Amino acid sequence: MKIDIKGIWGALSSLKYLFQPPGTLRYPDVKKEAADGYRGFHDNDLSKCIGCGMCEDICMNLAIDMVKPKSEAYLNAKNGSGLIPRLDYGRCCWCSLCTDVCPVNSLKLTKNYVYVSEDMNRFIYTPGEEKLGKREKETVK
Amino acid sequence: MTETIDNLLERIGRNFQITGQEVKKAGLAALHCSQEQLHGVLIYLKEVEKFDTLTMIGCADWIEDDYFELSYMAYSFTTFFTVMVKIRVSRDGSSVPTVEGIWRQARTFEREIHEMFGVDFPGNTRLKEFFLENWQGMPPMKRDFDTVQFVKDHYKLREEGREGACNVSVERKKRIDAKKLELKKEGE
Amino acid sequence: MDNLNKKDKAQLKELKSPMAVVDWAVNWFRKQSIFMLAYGTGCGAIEIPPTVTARYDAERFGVRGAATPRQADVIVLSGYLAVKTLKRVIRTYEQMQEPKYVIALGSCPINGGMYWDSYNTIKQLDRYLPVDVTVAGCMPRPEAVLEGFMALKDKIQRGEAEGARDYRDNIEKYKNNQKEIFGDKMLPGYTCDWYFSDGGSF
Amino acid sequence: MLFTIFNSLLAVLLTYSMGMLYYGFYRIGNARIHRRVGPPLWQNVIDNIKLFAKREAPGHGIMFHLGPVIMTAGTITSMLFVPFLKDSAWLQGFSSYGNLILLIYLMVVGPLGNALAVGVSGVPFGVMGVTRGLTRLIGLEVPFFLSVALLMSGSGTISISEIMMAQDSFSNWNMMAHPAAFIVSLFSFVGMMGASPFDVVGAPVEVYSGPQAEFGGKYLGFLAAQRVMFSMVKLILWVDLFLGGATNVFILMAKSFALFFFYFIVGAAFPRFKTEQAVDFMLKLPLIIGIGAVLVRFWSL
Repeated sequence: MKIDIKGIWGALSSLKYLFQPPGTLRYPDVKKEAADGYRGFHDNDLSKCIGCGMCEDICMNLAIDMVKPKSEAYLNAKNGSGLIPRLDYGRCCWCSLCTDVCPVNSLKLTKNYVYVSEDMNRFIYTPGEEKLGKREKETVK
Repeated sequence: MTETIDNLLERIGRNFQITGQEVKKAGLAALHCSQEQLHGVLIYLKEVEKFDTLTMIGCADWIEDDYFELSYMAYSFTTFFTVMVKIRVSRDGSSVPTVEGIWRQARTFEREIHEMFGVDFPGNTRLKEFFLENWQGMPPMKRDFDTVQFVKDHYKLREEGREGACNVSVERKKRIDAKKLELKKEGE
Repeated sequence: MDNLNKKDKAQLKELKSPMAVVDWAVNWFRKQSIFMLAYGTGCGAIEIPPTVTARYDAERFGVRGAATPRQADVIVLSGYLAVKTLKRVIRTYEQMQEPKYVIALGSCPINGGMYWDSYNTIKQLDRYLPVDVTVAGCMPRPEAVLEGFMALKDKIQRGEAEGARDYRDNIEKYKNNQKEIFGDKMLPGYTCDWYFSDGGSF
Repeated sequence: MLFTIFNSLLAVLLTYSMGMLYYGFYRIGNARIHRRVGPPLWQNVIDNIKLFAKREAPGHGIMFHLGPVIMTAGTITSMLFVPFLKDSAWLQGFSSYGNLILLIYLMVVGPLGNALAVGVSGVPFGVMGVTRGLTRLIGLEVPFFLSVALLMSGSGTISISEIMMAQDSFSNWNMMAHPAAFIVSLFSFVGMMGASPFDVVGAPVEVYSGPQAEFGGKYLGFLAAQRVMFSMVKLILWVDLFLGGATNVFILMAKSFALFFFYFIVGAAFPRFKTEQAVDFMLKLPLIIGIGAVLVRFWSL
């Protein structure tokens, strides 16, 4: 019978981690900035948006609708159609085609990516005009 | 003499009626034959040329020319060649005798094609439903299958909160007309 | 106990009757110990390992994996659900013990996501199962998943995480919705019969 | 009489709280080895209370209901025949009426109750776990019996109290006086505690939590409480038999924690054996040492 001394000793070497600080990111207390180019939720700079509807056309998931804003004050002078995009996060897959195609770079992806809701109907919002989940208590964290 | 894929194709062409052949890249050749020749070619590949395994059976729907193209991909572990044997079958009510007797794994590939394209494989011992449960109507991978219409009929998409979508060109035209009207009034 | 944070203490002070305190305490224990059954239905299966392993360590919040539905408190449905999967998920859900919760991850359970025109995935999960918490993303990062667990904890502490009761009360509605897609190949009776009767044999 | 009942309740309470504390440490320690932060120390208590607070639990008839009860009863009975302290009237239970051989029988009651309950539940994973558990038991019991036999013949008595009393100084502890018996018993100790090399019975990823597959809610709560209490009983038994016993609760905790730490190290560091590998292992090294020690013992008689 052969006893594998190295196998026993090597396994025991894992015990050294007992005395080392853990590598955990303590999330709610310590937050980590997302990497550059991370695709989080949308933001729309309404002072630039021209309402061309390119984002709606290119979205293959039909996640974007062009809708009338709640107030004309949201529109800028160059907005031809008087419409701004509305996102459905029950469809979006953050492929970033809408922001790539945007001719005036008004639609962008931010680094926020945490949104939780107890109601599945709360995942629709108009970037720039309102915040995601503003209709109820939850806010973008 | 080292074995090349051209030699292989030449030998096959000597024994069978091959309607077309092409070498796609090194070690990968495609040849077309009729449905009657299929079993002969495959048995020849397996028994004589030692093609040990069937890697897959593919099916493509050429709706414009009204046929399915079935590709049987055989692979050899001795020469590392892949040969695709392609046959054409009609799109409606087509049936191809099974090749389960040559390579047993063909059973599963045929089962999938039967489910997704509706091609019948007489002789297959396990030709029952596979991924889809309780599927009625047209097989879903046929190109004339309207998936959007199917989804509208069978599932409910969430409409709540998505009301009030406008057409951009209509709205733009409205605004231009309104602007024109305004300018006209000012002119008067 | 550092687990009993300021928010909990403030809530505890507001309670009047002894029964309310008992309820509050039971809910506190429920929220501090969550056994998770991670049902990796789609791409989201890959987000669960970083959530529970060294980097984000969900066990800090009392979230740990359960091997069988009998022992689980929450089922995490991560991603699209094919019709065939949904059948299994419903059976799994019905085998879990009350109180039980459902967390849905990503776009697909909300409105189909990128599979909105697929012939074989369901579009709205909450038509077939009572969903407690939904996390946005495609897929959500582990931080967002943890945030989902925290939202679930809040809901449990408020005493509103009663998806199981909702399922039991509206069983006709849920079963009809399920019948719409399963047709005559519904789940075997014994899992749902139990819901129509008064309870288990013990 | 009242004193005995009070003493028994105290023993249950002590083993429960000690067990929960130790296993809380076990979870944190394991988490640290995984480089995680880990749960709070009292997480096991919270889990247990939550399990009892679940509103429903599946039933499979009377035998399924009785299984956890039999297991808990077996645990508490064996606990009552183990004296916790020496030179003390406290925490003795009924140890003056029982002996080591009775205890060996009582310790098998738990797994048998488990097997009966899992059998009626009809879960294949559970039955698989029970089969593996009973197979493993064959491997574990042989070295354990050998070491206990060595100890009994060495001390000339089968009473646990008397074996404990005989170890009055450190050099008289049975781990010093009968090192072969101690080493052999450690192998089966680790196996009986269900530490990692021998934990294939309840491996969550292989047999879906093994015998416990169908137990949920209060049943699982009972089983969890039973498990930690039974572990404590084994720890205390080993302290009594080999580590010289304890004169008060603090020494008891110190000694049992030292043993528990050994169990933790083995469990955290080593990978899992398959069932037949575990039995093979048990019937090789520990058995050879044990038989050797027995031969030496009889030679010297």
